This record gives sequence, structure tokens and C-alpha cells, in this order.
Amino acid sequence: MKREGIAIETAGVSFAYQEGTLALADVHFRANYGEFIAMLASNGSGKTTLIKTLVRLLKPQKGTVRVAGREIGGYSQAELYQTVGLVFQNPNDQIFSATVGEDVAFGPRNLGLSETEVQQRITDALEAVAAGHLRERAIHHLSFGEQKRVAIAGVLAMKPSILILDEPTAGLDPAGEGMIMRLLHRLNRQQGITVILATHSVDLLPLFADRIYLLSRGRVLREGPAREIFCDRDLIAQASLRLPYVSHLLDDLNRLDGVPIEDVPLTLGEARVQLLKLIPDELLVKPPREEKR
Amino acid sequence: MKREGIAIETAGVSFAYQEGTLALADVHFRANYGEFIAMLASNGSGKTTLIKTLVRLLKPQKGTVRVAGREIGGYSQAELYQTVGLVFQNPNDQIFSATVGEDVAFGPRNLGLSETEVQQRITDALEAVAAGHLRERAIHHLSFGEQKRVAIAGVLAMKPSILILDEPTAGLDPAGEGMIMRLLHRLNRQQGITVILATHSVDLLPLFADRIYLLSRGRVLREGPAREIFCDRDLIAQASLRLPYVSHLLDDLNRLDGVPIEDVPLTLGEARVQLLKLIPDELLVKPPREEKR
Amino acid sequence: MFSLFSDFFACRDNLLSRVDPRAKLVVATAMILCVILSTNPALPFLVFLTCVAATLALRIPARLVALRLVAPMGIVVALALLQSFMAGGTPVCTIPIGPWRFTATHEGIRTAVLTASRVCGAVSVVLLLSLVTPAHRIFHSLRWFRVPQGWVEIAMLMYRYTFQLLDLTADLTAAQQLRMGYAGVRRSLASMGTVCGTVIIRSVDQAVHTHEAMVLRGYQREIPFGPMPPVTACACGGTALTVAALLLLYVAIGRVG
Amino acid sequence: MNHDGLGTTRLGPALFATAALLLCCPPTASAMHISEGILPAPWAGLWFALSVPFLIWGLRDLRVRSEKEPMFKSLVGLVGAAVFVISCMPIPVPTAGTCSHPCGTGMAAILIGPSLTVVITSIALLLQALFLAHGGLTTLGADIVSMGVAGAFVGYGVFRLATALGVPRWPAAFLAGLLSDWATYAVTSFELASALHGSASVGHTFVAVAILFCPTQIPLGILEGLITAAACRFIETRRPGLIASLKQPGGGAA
Ligand SMILES: Nc1ncnc2c1ncn2[C@@H]1O[C@H](COP(=O)(O)OP(=O)(O)OP(=O)(O)O)[C@@H](O)[C@H]1O
Ligand SMILES: Nc1ncnc2c1ncn2[C@@H]1O[C@H](COP(=O)(O)OP(=O)(O)OP(=O)(O)O)[C@@H](O)[C@H]1O
Ligand SMILES: [Mg+2]
Ligand SMILES: [Mg+2]
Repeated sequence: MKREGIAIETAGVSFAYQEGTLALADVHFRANYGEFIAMLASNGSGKTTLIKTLVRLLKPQKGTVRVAGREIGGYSQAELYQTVGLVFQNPNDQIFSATVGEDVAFGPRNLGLSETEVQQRITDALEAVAAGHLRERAIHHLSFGEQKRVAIAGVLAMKPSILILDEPTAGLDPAGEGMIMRLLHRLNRQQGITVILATHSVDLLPLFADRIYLLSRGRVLREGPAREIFCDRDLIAQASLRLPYVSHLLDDLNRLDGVPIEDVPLTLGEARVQLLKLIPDELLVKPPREEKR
Repeated sequence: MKREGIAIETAGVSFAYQEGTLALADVHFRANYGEFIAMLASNGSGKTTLIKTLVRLLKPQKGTVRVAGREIGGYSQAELYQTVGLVFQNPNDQIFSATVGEDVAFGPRNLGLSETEVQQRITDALEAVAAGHLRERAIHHLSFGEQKRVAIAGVLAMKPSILILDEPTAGLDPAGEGMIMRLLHRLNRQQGITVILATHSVDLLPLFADRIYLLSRGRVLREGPAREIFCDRDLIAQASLRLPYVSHLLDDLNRLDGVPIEDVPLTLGEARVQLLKLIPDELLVKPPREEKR
Repeated sequence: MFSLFSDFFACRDNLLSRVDPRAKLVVATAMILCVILSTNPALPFLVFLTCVAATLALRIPARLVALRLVAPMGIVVALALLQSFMAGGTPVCTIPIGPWRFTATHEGIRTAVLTASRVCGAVSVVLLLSLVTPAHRIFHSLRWFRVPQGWVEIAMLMYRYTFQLLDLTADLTAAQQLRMGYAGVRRSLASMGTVCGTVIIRSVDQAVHTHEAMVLRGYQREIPFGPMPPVTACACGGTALTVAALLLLYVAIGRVG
Repeated sequence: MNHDGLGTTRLGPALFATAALLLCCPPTASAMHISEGILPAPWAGLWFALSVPFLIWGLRDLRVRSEKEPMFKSLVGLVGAAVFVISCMPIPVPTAGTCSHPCGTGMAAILIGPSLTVVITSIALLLQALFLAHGGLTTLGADIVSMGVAGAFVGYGVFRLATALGVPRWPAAFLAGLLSDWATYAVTSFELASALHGSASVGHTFVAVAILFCPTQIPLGILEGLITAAACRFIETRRPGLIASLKQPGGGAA
């Protein structure tokens, strides 16, 4: 499945809703095969709208969307939805069957696959999201986190090469959030699936995203690796967001207290390294345990 | 409005849903007048269930709930709902009028107040949530953050002395989250309203909550100020939560690298102070600007 | 009412819930037919006792069973009284109340007892069926019995989203109640109208979202149904035996009296 | 079989007794569905046979419209769920401890038309029979005829007629709710009477049962009408055009 080149891109896409809200203005967006891309923006900035144009649920008034190099309009339904999969923000929108197994089977059955193939896909998809044991359960008896995973499995069963997720961690507690992010990371690295996610939570992104698109009011403010995005704190503030807390701390130390930090770190690990450089060795006590968590 | 004593408390409350899920088990909970209390727990731990027993939407199978020292069963509707107000998690589930002004007026009108009094209450409630300018707007044109604030205003218009909120910041971007938390803080400190909120986001709590109840699977794991709760990282892990990122960083430095940190800090400010103590002064460069953000 | 609407027990694993849903449907239908056709109250009462005993044996709380039986029982009592006093025939006793004289007749009482027994029997069969078979299995079986596709599709969607809309309704009602929306009849009606309207608007929005999600997964006008597993010989034989036994019972006691 | 005396000697006391019972025993007041087991087999079969053509009509409508408008099926399913939920809501009336429920058929007919209302009513009735022991499997046919067919067509007809006569939407909705509710009860009474009249005449039993339902059903019909009107008015203010758009192909997304 690993391929080179551009998986999906938009060129100069603009979209206005009927009442006249300009939700997207001249958006250039690109995801290469195998990348992990994040759209980062505050509420109402047009993430969902952009995502919907990427899967042809909305037709932009201006600009083009290309999937795997081809104009999106030229795809047949079956072709498009085996290439691009979308996981909605609210799992209830997406899970419409009564049981988990049935819901995951919906996509493959629509593709007209044989029953053994369908069963295989259900098994694989549920395994991939660590939800194999839920197969026979009724949807309305699942917890919110489980519903989220089942929703992802339903899309994975279509075997898309591009997986798009709208706020996959919204409403989840820290454990659930970490679980979903690691899951996506695994899908991305092990199965080579291109992952695009929309979010407004900043703390976990630097760990996972290859590139970030920073949106605000329907425009792309900046695009690049986490390091480039988060080095400009004014830009981040302009987008009504904040730095990850760890970066915030070291940025404050740097700006307000004059602690010399060249490169504001983005993750816990980086911050530790930076701080250790500054703290004299003689202050350190023998580490109690040399465990690596 | 400022009073002394216990505003609301539960003693040994247990609640099981009909199909047998034990959602609360022997919960002792107490909020004094003027306190800012947080219930901290992961998804499905019983926060919503506990909140519902506090406003008599659910009747616990065991234990008692007392509001202002009186058994909750003894209150009349009008009395109870002018004492305790509840803001639901999803603003869509509690805003049901066509315009903002009308929605806020719902409660006061039902109390049979005079029209001038009703108008006064609308003005006050909307001012309190910094949404005076939204008064004439149609609900479905509001952003998510605005809807949340209007939902709070609708409850404030009942003039409760105890305000309970179920995950008030869920789904909000960092700017909106900060705004709501500061708003609640202001209501608490300036108007003396007792605030009780349920949440699973840990980073902002230490700044605001006087006391935290850590719940897990329907039980109170621990109760106390943020400092006491977050000093026990095993307990936090047991509740499927995590430390605030800042504390996490300094805790890691302490445990893994042997940096001597006695009291794991909880907020950015505390962390800065602690780190500055460790970094030799000669390493500091002259602070570029002495601004206080 | 909301709390009653739960299929939690149907999803539990037990002896009866493991039986092929098609077999259960056939047997249940046969039982209800026997009950309805029976002219002897003994057979329906026997069915009633069997079903209630089975329900309790599966450790379903007696309270739940009782709650679900209350509504039909109320009707039974009302109708039984009506019939006892309305049918003509041999008077059994007369109770004077106020200006009227109540005359219960022999025939009337007989009909009343029969009707009552039929209601009890039939209701308990349905109750047992619903407590050991999740609705989605029933729908699948109905599809297998050649019930039209459109009907089953709508049924499955309705079933799935009923739970969600029930939650919404509960929240909306609670939110209104906490702001005194149910103080007095006028306010109650207005509040309830609002809830109905909101639920309908929400359902329309949800329909749009659901449809979008379905399209993205290749929906083409019909929800595909997976094949039901083939009927096992065991289920087949079991069904045949049970139905035969029922028939025997019916012939033996159902037609007497 | 002294029919003359029935009106005075038997009907009166019977009515008195049962009406008293209905008031003492709240669940019976919600007896809008005929319980499982009440109808003798031939009657149950007859009502089934009567309901089938309407179901076929509804399903054909469903097929035709979902060809034109792919979203139509999910729309019917979801609106069906909404109406079902509404019909499970207790009407908050503090009198005599009644806890009755609206039928919702008038509302549904206004929204998606009568033939499809029959379809969703049949499903709702099946779910209620299974989960709440309201109504039953063998009485499904009779319940479909009274609630689905009578309720939906009367409600829809009244609404169309009223709007055609220039009555504003929400009074029209009130009439639709009211009359669909009463129609349902009238037909239910007839069904009960025809099956259970025993040695008394159908007509007399019908009158008896109908009068019996009166104390609860007249106010409940009015309440249902009021709720339907309130809901319609609310939808009109929150989503102007939604009700109209649901009926035309291509609408619904508004
Ligand atoms: N169906 C709609 N009709 C009209 N305007 C809409 C519609 N959906 C969204 N909008 C508007 O378009 C803008 C972008 O909305 P969008 O939902 O794409 O934002 P988002 O980034 O996904 O926000 P969130 O984080 O809240 O999901 C917002 O101003 C919103 O109010
Ligand atoms: N209406 C209900 N019927 C049955 N079980 C329920 C119901 N509501 C909640 N539960 C169960 O009770 C437990 C506690 O649920 P509750 O909603 O109180 O948790 P919560 O802490 O509010 O979770 P969340 O963060 O997801 O809102 C969960 O296990 C849940 O599955
Ligand atoms: Mg969005
Ligand atoms: Mg909750």
C-alpha cells in the first residue's frame, strides 16, 4: 500500500454556506502518502467543512480537490470510498446498525464482497482498533470510547488508503485520548495509511503529526511540522489556540525569566533534555529507579 | 448571598441503574458555601449520575442528599430549583427557545415573576456570562462556545446559590475553555455562588478548584485540594487520568533524572518558580521584556 | 417509561437467548395462537405460569416483570368487569350500588375469565420472547421470513436511534424541569410541545448526518443484510417437537369447555 | 338478550364500575392499544388482512420516493424514531394520576404523509409490544388499523383540508392531533366492541366502550392536539420551512 506522491490535495478551495458564511477561503491543502497530517484550528474555523470537501460531501464553489492525482469529481462512489474514509466526530452519526459486527460489515457488504471476505474484514478492522471482543455487542450498550473505536473500524473495513478523522479525541478522557492517538499512529506507521485529523487539542499533536495545517476562519495560517508551527506564539494566539503546556512553560522561562532556551521544546521528552542541560549535575541526586516509562 | 456552612452534601449515596450497573457506591460528597469544587473522573465513572442525584433527577437507592442542611426530598420544586442550578453537558439539550433572550427568560417566567423583574434577570444573567450582545440572536446562529455561555445564563437567571456544571469545557477550544473557567471563577469569587463542576480535563483545575473529588467507578478515591490529589500519581493512574502536563514534566525530571523537586508543582507559575531555583543565576540572560502576561 | 424501555436483559447470555431467533419466533407464534384459539381458560393459564416461571428462572427481576404486566392487567380487569355484567344469561349475583343494580351472569363471568386468561397467557409469551431475544435478531429473522426489505430497514434505523432520542428527550425534559418548565398544566404542555419539536428537528438533522455517513461507506439505496446462519437440525427438530407438543396440549385441553 | 333494558339496567352500572376502575387504575387510561390476547383469532386475522394493503401502499411509496431522493429512507427511519419516542413520553397531567401518552400519529402524518405513517406506526407498535407489553403481536393488525390507518389518514386529511381552507398551520395541527387521536379511539372501541360484544349487540357494546373511554379520551385528545400544535409552532419558529420541505422530494436538508 505504501506509495509515493500526493495522496489528496486541494487547490484554492473556497466554500460558502447558503446563508453566506464563508467557511473556507482559498485553501491549499496537501497530504502525501504515508503522512500523518493534523488540521489544527479553533471551533468554527472550517475544519469540518474542509473535511467534507475532501470526501465530496460538499462541492467547493471554487477550486479543485484531487485524490491520488485525479479530480475528485471523476471518481465513482465505490472507487472514492475505497480510497478515502471519513470518521465523523460524533460516533452516533456514523454507527447506524444495531450491533458492532453488523455495523462494521455495512461497508464491505455494499462493495459486494463474498461473505467470507466480509467476515475477514470485520475481524481485521476490529482487531486493528483493539475491539475484537465487542463484535456481538449492541451499539447502545457501548461506552463513548468504545463507540469511537467501532466507528473507526467501520471505516477501516473499507480498506481506505487515506483515513480522515474529525476530532477523534473530542470528549474522551486522557486514557481514551492516548489510546486513539496511539492507534492512529500504529495504523499510519504499520499499515502505511495516510492519516488526516482535525483537532483543537494541541498537547499530543507534536508527538504524532508529521505536518500541521493551522487554520483560522477558513484560511490556512501556516503549514509545516509542529516545530515550525509552534515556534510562532503570536500566530498561535491569533488562531485562538495555545502552545502545548510544556512548551508554554519553557517559553515563559525563556521570555520572562531569561532562561536561555534556543529551541522551544514541544514534548515532555524534549523538555526534559533541555532542562537537564541547564541544571548543574551536582544538584542531581542519584535517580531512585532507572525505569523507562 | 455569602453564607457559612454546608451548601450541599451527600451521605453514603449509592445508585444502580435498572439493569444493574452500580453507578455510585457509597459516595460522600460535600460542598461548602462559596467553594469551587471539581469532580474529576474518567468517562463513565458516575459524574453525571452523582450530579443528577444532587438535583433530585435521580433518587439514590441508599443514602441521603441534603441541600442547605435540609433533606432534598422535602423541597418544593420552586424552592429547590432556585437553590440549585444545573448546566448540562450539551448546550443543545437545554436551549430550546428560538432566541437567546427568550431562552434565558424561560426560567424566570415559569417562576411567575413580573415582566420587569424577568427583563432584569435576563440582563443580569447575560452580563454575567459576557453575552449581553447576543440577546436578540437566534440560537442556531450561535457558535458552540456562545451556546455554552447562553446555557449557563439560562440557569443563572434562576438565581441559584449553587451552580452545578457537567463538563462545561468539553468540546471547546483552548480559548473557549479558558473563557468558561475564568467566567466560573468570577461567578464564584464575586457573586459568591458555590460552583461544582464535573470534568476529566486536568490541566486547568489546579488554578481554579478549591477542592477536588477524584472518582473512579462510582467511588470517591480521594478528596482534597489539588495539591493533595495530584501528589499521588498512582492514584491518578488508577482513575485513568494523568497529571497536568507541567507536573508530569517535573515529576519525570524528579523520578527519572533525579532532579531534586520536593513538591511537584501544578501550575505554570509554580513550575517556573521551582525551575528557577535550580537553574544557576549566571546562566540567565537579561530578560528581554519584563512584561507580565 | 424511559427506564422500562431497555433491552439489557435480551442481550444477556442464557439458555433461551442462545436459541435460534427464528425458532423462538415460530414457537412464540404457535403458543400465542394456541392461547387465542383455546376455549378453555386452563391452557392459557398454563402457558402464563410456564412463561412467568421461565422468566423468573432466568433471574429477571420480578419487579420488571410485574411492571410490564401491569398495563395489560389493568385492561383485563376493566374488560372482565364489563363482560361479566354485560352478557345476558343466568344471573349469579346482584350488587346494588347507588341507583344501579349490578347483575353478574354466569355466561358473562365465563367469558370474562376466558378473556383474562388469554391476555395473561399471550402477554407473558411476548414478554418472555422480548426478554431473551434482542430486537435486531428479531428483525434479521423477519427479513429471513421474507418481510419486505424496506420495512426491516426502517425498523432497524428506528430501533437504533430510539435509544439516542430517548436520551435526548430525558435530558431536555430534565433541563426544563430544573427551570420550572413543568409547574402547572399550561407550562407543562408548552414545554412538552417544545420537546416534541426539538426531538423532531434533531431527528431530521441526524437523518442528514446518518445518510452522509452511509453514503461514505458505499450505501446504494439498500442496507445490505448478511445471511442468517443456516437453520440447524437441532433448532428445526426442537421447534417441530415444541409445536407438536403445543398442538397436543391444545387438542387435549384447549378445546374442552 | 333484552336489548331494551340494556341501556338502563346493565349499561349504566357497567359503565359506572369500569369508569371508576379506569380512574383508580392509571395504566388502563393509557389503553390506546388493544392488548395481546383480547381479540379472538378470527377478528385478529381480519384486522391484519385490513392493514396489509395500507402497509403495501406505504412501502411502495417508500420505494418510489427513495429512488428520487436517496436520503428518504434514513429520514423516515429517524422521524419514525422521533415519533416513537414522543409516543412514549408521559403527558404531564396531574389529574387523577393518569400517565397517558400521545399517539404522535397526527404529528407523523403531517410530517411524512399518511401512508408512511402507517409503516412507522406498525414498527413502533411492534417495538412497544415487545418492549413495553403495550399492544401485542396478534392484535398488531387491529392496532395498525386504529392507530396507523385511522389516525394517520384522519390527521393528514384534516390538516390538508384545514390548510387548504386557509387555517394557519398550527391550529390546523391542533385539529389534526385532536381528530387523529379521537379517530384512533373510535376505531379501537369499535374493534373491542365487535370482538367482545358477547351476547349483547355490537352497537350497544360499542357505545359502552366508547363512553367508557370518554372521560379520559376527550381531554387526552385535546391535550394531544395542543401538543401537536405547540410542536408545529416550535418547528416553524426554529426551522421555518422544514415541515413543507419534508414533503417534497429534495427537501429535508433545510
Ligand atoms: N450547515 C451549515 N450551515 C451554515 N453555516 C455552517 C454550517 N456548518 C458550519 N457552518 C459555519 O461554517 C463555519 C465553519 O464551520 P465548521 O463546522 O467547518 O468548523 P469546525 O472547525 O469544524 O468547528 P468545530 O471545531 O466546532 O467542529 C462556522 O462559522 C459555522 O458556523
Ligand atoms: N441511563 C442509563 N442506564 C443505564 N446505565 C447508565 C445510564 N447512564 C449511565 N449509565 C452507566 O452508569 C455509569 C456511570 O455513568 P455516568 O454517565 O454517570 O458517567 P460519567 O462520569 O458522567 O461519564 P462521561 O464522562 O462519559 O459523561 C456508566 O457505567 C454508564 O454506562
Ligand atoms: Mg467540526
Ligand atoms: Mg457524564
